Order: sequence, then structure tokens, then C-alpha cells
Amino acid sequence: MVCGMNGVTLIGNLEESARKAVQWLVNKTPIRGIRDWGIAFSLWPVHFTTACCGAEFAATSAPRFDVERMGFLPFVAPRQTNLMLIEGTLTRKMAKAAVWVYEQMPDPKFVVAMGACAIDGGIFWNSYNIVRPKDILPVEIYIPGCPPRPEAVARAIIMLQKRIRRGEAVGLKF
Amino acid sequence: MSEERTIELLIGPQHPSSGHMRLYAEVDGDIVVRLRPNIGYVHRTVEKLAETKKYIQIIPLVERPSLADTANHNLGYVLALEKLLGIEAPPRAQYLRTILAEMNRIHSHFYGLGIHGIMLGSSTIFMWGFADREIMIEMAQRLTGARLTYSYIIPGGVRRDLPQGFEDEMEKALRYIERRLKDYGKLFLRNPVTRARLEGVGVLKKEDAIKLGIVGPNLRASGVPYDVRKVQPYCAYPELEFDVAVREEGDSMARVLVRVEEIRQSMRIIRQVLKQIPDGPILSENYLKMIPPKWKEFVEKKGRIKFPAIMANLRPPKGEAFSRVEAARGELVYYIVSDGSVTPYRLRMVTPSFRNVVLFEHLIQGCRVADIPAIYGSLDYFPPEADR
Amino acid sequence: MGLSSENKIEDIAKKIAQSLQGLPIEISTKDEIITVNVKHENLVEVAKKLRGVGFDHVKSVTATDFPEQKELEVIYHVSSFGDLDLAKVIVALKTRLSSDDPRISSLIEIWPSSKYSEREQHEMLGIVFEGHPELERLLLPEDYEGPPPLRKEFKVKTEGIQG
Amino acid sequence: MMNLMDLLKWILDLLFSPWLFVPLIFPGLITVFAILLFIIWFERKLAAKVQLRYGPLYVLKQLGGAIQLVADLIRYLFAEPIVPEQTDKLAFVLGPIFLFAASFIPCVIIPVSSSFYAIRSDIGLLISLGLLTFSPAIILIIGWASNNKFSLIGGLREGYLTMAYEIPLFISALSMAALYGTMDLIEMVETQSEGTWGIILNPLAALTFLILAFMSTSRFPFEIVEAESEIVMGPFTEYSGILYGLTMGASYVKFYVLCLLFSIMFLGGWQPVPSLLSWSPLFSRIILPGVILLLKSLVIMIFGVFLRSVYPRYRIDQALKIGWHMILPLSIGSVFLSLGLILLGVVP
Repeated sequence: MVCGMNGVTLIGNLEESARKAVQWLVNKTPIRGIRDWGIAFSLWPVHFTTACCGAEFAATSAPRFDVERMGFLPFVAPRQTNLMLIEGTLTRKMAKAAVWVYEQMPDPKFVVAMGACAIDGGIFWNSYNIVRPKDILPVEIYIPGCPPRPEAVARAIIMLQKRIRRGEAVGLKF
Repeated sequence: MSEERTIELLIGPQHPSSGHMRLYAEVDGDIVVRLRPNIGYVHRTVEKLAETKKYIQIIPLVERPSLADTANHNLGYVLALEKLLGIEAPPRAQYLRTILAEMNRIHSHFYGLGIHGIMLGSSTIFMWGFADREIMIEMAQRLTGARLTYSYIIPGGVRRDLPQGFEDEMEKALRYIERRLKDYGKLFLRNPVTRARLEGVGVLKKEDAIKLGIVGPNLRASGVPYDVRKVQPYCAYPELEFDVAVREEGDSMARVLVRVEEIRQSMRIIRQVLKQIPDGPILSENYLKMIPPKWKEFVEKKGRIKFPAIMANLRPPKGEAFSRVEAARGELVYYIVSDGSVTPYRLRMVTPSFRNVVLFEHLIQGCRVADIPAIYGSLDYFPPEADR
Repeated sequence: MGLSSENKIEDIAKKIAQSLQGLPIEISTKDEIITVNVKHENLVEVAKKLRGVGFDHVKSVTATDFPEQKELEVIYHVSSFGDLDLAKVIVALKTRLSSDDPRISSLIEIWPSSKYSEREQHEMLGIVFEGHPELERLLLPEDYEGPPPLRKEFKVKTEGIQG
Repeated sequence: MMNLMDLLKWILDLLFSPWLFVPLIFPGLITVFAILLFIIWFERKLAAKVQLRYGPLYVLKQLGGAIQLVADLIRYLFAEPIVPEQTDKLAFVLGPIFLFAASFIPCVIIPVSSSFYAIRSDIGLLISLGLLTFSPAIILIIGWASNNKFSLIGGLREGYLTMAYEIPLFISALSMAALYGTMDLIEMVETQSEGTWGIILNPLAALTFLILAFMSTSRFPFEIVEAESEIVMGPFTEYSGILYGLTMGASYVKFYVLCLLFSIMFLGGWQPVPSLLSWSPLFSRIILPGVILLLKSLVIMIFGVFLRSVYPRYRIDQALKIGWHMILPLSIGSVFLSLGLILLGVVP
């Protein structure tokens, strides 16, 4: 694409240059810091329960553990969220939906795998109908346990927050 | 050119109130013309895996499908296994099993109540339900050491004895829950909006309930007083007094109220159990004598069972066993075929949720779109339990 | 369980035997379970009679694969909600069919509660229930390929020592 | 030095000229954003209090997590803005912006005090209410443009509800106009300063107006358009990033405007201004009345968001029934009440 402007001619792909410019701007120190702070304190997981760990995940946002304290608010549609918790076993049928949901989420987005099943199958390791999340999604943090206690989930959230603020979590594509 | 009147809504598996399933709803305006549930999103092949695992290893396996109601699943399986092995747990163990099953029923019903609340839009009821559920989880944790997956009930008995001071703590917890139930009445059950949403919605007639083989609170809300604890009592239930909560209306509200009444009855049972519990061993004599003397001392002092070696390779004789228990969501059926080896030849597990799946297509037809979550929630359907 | 309930179960077993008179069946009683063995050609007839006695729902439909005999065993566990005396017993309606081309007439007309169980057994063991309105995939993914998982020929990985 | 003072004075004058102050500071943009940040945080905190927990906290523990919404806003800003393939792109992108604008513009009509306003019109009430009716139409467009079945249903729900709430809303507002004999917002307040507040004179109109304000901004128990457990987020399902932020903010802004109108019509607006403190014209003309007006509407808003923790939501047909069968007759009744009061000579 060629843009002419007061005698100056820019040659190149405008969209790509714009993206590069935005990327450069976003990665500047103060802006990056602010962005990472905002993301860290506004992790909204999508309402997507894949298996039985959902019971403990729900308990995590319930009064006794109350992860809303950290700005963690389970939200409804994938478009508005930036975190995906694989809650337990991922069956083959569910794995398709999981990839589908993950692709609908806007960048930056993170995946946390919860429970022994999400790590390597857990008690269902030899089942013919399960998928290991690491094969299909870029998992950021694994939470061991069967099911993990809500404290463990809360700890994973704090860990993720720290990683985001240190710039270690790779939730960004562009 | 024919005019297309309906659109097909795909509700789930990523939907705030779908749980782990998909509902195909054909919608004409605001009316659901046809609804088909598509289950199997959490099908983890428990029945097949059971054929490769030893009998004792299956205890945690059958708990996983119903994480909110593990004790009853554990109990049902062990009862079937005991029938195969031809042993029976001592009376104290029977009472301990009963208490855990009832505690589990309470927290499972609170779970259902909370989920139903959020489906209707009342986040407060969700939070309250999950907060009060924690009380029973905490008590269960004192008894068994785990929050949800207890694996407490083993063939021939239970793993642990009552901890010290359990009775007093439990009495406190029960008083608290009684107090809270009044608040639920004020904020949710008698709330005009809740009543408008639930009364007369999703009516299940008695004949239909029987015909479709519905189980649990959903069946009792339609006026069928069927409760396995009464019809064919197991554990300590024959010696306990309690009423079967029955309502005649059969609508969503009746299903909720039956659950609330069952919470009350469960509390009544727990109180009686703690009063009547006999002294004695918590593991069947047959197994207790196999524990080496060094450990036996530990078992008697601490009230904790060290598994005797025989448990690792239980070999029931050839045959088959059938057991049914009243789990929180309804009747739970186990059928085991043994070929005399260390693994079962066939384990059939029919969970209450699986038997209630049929209600989706039966009840939701002709309702409004907004009624889908209202009815869904009132069924207290737990998809992993149905898919196994 | 006292003596009276034992008697009751025997009474019910007698009642069932009476109503099923003239049909080629075997009845045996163990605990609260009354087992009725039938040939699969007679299944519908027997089921209708049992329905007449008052057994109004199916608790589970279980099929088991016996590869040595090349047979599948199908069991309908039936009981009653309407009559709480009958609810104390469970009738296990057993039948056997060849595992090569397992076909059996569906009992959904008699017991609508068997709908999902029959569908599940269809996909898990490949039994065709003739007359079932929607004999489709239920739990497995739509694109699943391979033998029905609960057949014994379908092997899953096991831990080392067992092989 | 003088120059700097002059410049400062000039800036201050400019800032405090009603043409700039009203749209920009109060009740305009800056207050709107402050209110948005505050009320959403407060809603979460209040719900948390009822629900036996803390709510947002660790983002700034000293202030009880008061800047939670700042974090959310930053995340929205830096999230990838997704415009799905098969949407009507122009409508999809412009919808939220127009929606926010349509909810915000009526702010300009709101007077800050008897002598400080941007626009004074004989039909100020009508203009502000009329401008507010734009937003349902835009929601309908958004729902259509999103090309999502849930959005479509949400948009249609809004369409149905609009009919049910808009008509009684106008009728109960006009009953107050009849009572005061004017549609000028300033005169309304001044009439109340002589007599009693509108809420005491015509409680029927106040009740219906309040319920309809909840209904039109989808507050509980009428949170039907967004109904997250039924139709996900309704018309806003497909929105991500800052566009979603705008749609979410718009309903709060609309609610804020309606609360301002409610305070003016029923709660005596900026009255009573304590005359004790009237030592500075700036203070007595702008700041004090403004603060009083803001506080009054904040109380109503807090009441509105508190209902979230009490009520589940109604079904659409039930809400329509409430609108047509209950509120409409009641609002017509409020007109008769006003006429009766005028005939009895209660109002000057």
C-alpha cells in the first residue's frame, strides 16, 4: 500500500506499520507497567466449566475464599474475559469447545489448568475419551490436586498476577 | 417459499447456566418449541476404567463423577461390593456412614440451591449457598480429612473414627444452618420475584414422573413418596426417625422446597445419629484381625484404619451384586459383575442425574427462553454425574 | 429385614410367576432381587406382563459382553414407584443375544424411562434396539471411531504389572 | 506575573462558564466517569457485604479496592478489539459509541442551580426524556448488527420493554409537569422550594418513575435485556475491549441521568441550599447546589444497585405485564392525583 501525503510517500503495509507502532507504544515502560498492573488486577475468567473441578472453582469465588478481592470476577461471554481455567478433565467433546472458546477471547489471554486431570489425566489417565490441555492450549500455570483446594486456586491466581506484572506471562500475540 | 419461524439456540457448553452440556433449543419467538439435551461433555468412561482397576481403586474413581455428592457414591459402591464379599460393617461404622452421607446431602443441596440462585439472577443466593455449604464441608473435613473426595467408606467399615469434640461442633454448625435457613426463606423462597419465576413453571405430573423413571427430590416434588432410605433401608436408617419430604405441586418451586425440607430432615438425622451412635470397632472383624499387631495399637489409639494388605487385592467370589442408595440427587444404582478376579468384570453405575436427563426435553417444551435456566436449576442436575 | 419382608418378596415372586405363566422363563430370587431369565424373542411379552403387575419404571439397562460365549447379556432392572410394596423388590429381566449382530426390540414403548439407558448401551456395546426413536450417539463425540468401548475387545492402557 | 494570574482567571472563568462546566464537569463528563467508577465499585462492595464477603480489595487495600474499576478500564483499553467477521461492521463499531453518547447527552439539559445552567428550555423535561429514548433504538441496532442469536433476542427484548416502560415513564413525568404547571426543570425545583417536595405531593408518580427508571436501565429485578444466565449478555455478547466497556457504562450513565431527573422532579433538586454558607457566589451558585443534587441522585442510585443483592430477575412476559397492567394504570392514576391536587388548590 502506498500513501501519499504532502510530497512524502510512505511505502509499506499500513496495517502492519500501525500495529508495529501500537506495539512499540504499548511496550514503553510506563505504559507497559500500567497495562500489566491493570491486567493483573482484572483477571476475568470465562464461565466455562469443563469438569468436576468446577465445584471447587465455584467455591473459590464464594464467600469463604472470595477471590473477587483480587479483582477476579468470573464473567459470562468469552469476548469480555481474558483468562480460561481448564477445570479438570478435558474430554474430547469438550476440547473442541475449549479451543473454540479460547479463540474467541481477546488478547492478552491466559490459560490455567486446574486439577490432576488437566495436568496429565489424573485418575482418568488411561481413559479413551480425554485430552491433555497442554496438547491444545498454551497453559500458563498448572494447579495440582484432585480436586485442588480453593486455596490452591487462589494461590495460582496470585502467582499469575505476579508473573504478569513481571512480564513473564506470555498472553500477548501481537 | 416457506417462512422460517424458529431459530435454533445452542446453549452451552460455554454458557453461564449450561453447565457441562449443550442444549439445542428451537425457539419460536420467546417460546421453546423443542429442546434436546446433548450430554457427554464430561464422559470420562468410568465404567470402562473400572474394568481395569482393582476393587479398592475404584472407590476414588466412582467419587469423581459427582464431586458435590461423593459420600453417597462411595457408599453405594461399597454396599454393592460388600454384598459380593459377603461381609457387613459393624454398627458404629454404619452410623458413621450415615452421618457422612447426610452431611454430604446437606452440602449438596446447598450447592444446588446456590446454582439455582445464580441461574435466576440472584447472586446473593449463590454466595449464601456456597458459604453455608462450607460449614458442612469443614465438618466433613474434620471427620475424614478431605474437603470433597472423602473415600471414607471402605469395604467392611470406615477409615476413621469420630474426632474429639465432634458432637459439640456439629451441634453448633446445625444451629447455624437452622438460623440461615430462615434467612433463605426471607430473601429467596418468599421473594415475590422468585415465586413469580418458579411457581407453576415446569410442572411435572405424578404419572409422568413415574413413567419417565425420575428420581430423587424431583420425583418427591411430584407427589411420589419414594425414598430408598425408607423403602429399603440401609446403614443406620432403619433405626432413625425422619420424614420423607413430599410435595404435590410438581413445579420448580416444589422441587426447591423439597430440597430445603430435606436439609432439615438431614439435620434431624445427624442429631439422632450423634445421640444414638454405639461404641465398637469401625472395621469389620474379618479385616480387623488381619491388621498386624503393631498397627492394631495405632488403630485403636488413633481411631484410624491402616489398610490391611488384603484390601489391595480383594477377590470377591464369582457372582453379581446390585445396590441402591438414596444419593442427594436421587436413587443411585450400582451393579457389579465379578468373575473372581481382582478387577470387576463389569461395573454398571446409573446415576440420578443420568436418569433425570429426560426431564429436559419433557419439561422445557412450551416454556419461555427465560424458563430454561429456571427449570434447569430446579432439577439440580449435575452433568459430570450424568456423563460419568 | 425381618421375616415378613422375606415373605413379601416371595409373595411378589409368586405373583410374577403367576402372571408370566406359560412363557419360557426361569425365575430365581436372591435377597431383594428377582431374576427373570427370558429369551430375547419373548422379551417384549414378558415386559408387558411385568408392566401389568405394576413394575412401572426401569432403573437401569445394563449390557455385558461375554466374548467367550460370543454373547451379550442385557439386563433391565425394573421396579415400581407407584406401589411402594413392589418398590422393595427389583426385577432383573435378563436376556442373552449373540454379539455378532445384536438386535433386540426396544422396550421404550412399555417403559419410556429406558430411553436414555438404551441409547447409552447402544453406543457402548453396539446393541441395536429396534423401535427406539433416536438411536444416536449420546456420550461419545460425534466423530468417534472404533469398536464400542465397553466391548471386551476394546482395550485401554493399564498399569505396568497387569499387562 | 500579572499575565499568569490573568491566564488563570481566564481559564477559571472559561471553566466555570456554564457552556463548558455543565457538559464537561458537572453533571457532565468528569462527574459521569467518577460516578461510573464509584457506583460499579460500590455495587460490587455492597453486594459483597450482603453476601458475607469483601469484594474488590487488594487492588488498593487502603481504600478498600476503590480503584478496581480503573484496573478493569485499563484492561479493556489494552484488550484486543475484536470485530467478528460476519457483523455489520459500521453499526457494530459505532453502536456503543452512540449508545454512550445518547445516554450522556441529556446531562446537558440538567441545571446545576437556579442561575447556573447550560440550556434553559420551557420543555427541558421533555427534551431530556426524549433524548433518553434514543438508547433503546441503538441497543436494538447493536443486537441486530452483532449477528448473534443471543444478541438478537436481547435486542428484541429491549424493543418489547421499551414500549412497556417508555409510555408510563412519560406519563408519570408529565403528571408532575401538570402538577407544577411547567416543564422547565428549574421552575419545577423552585415550585418545590415554595411548597413541599414532589415525592410527598404525588408519591404515586415517584414510585412509578423510580420503578420505570430501574426497568429502563436494566437494574434488578428487571435485568432482562442482558440476563447473563439466559442470553449471556444479550446485545453485548460479541463486544470486547473498550467497546464493551462503553456498553456497560452506558446503562449506568442513563441510570444516573434518570436519577438526576428524579431528584429534580421529586426530591427538590438542589434545595434546600443552606444560606449560611452563601458567602461566595461560586460556592452558593455552583458547588453547593451541585453537591446536593449529586448526593440526592447518588442515594437513589445506591438504592438501585442494592436491589441486585435482593432480587432475582423477572421473566420478560412478567416484566411486560408489570409495565402494561400495573405501572401504566398507576401512572395514569398519578395524573389524576396531580389534577386532583390542583383542583383542591394544594399546589400554588
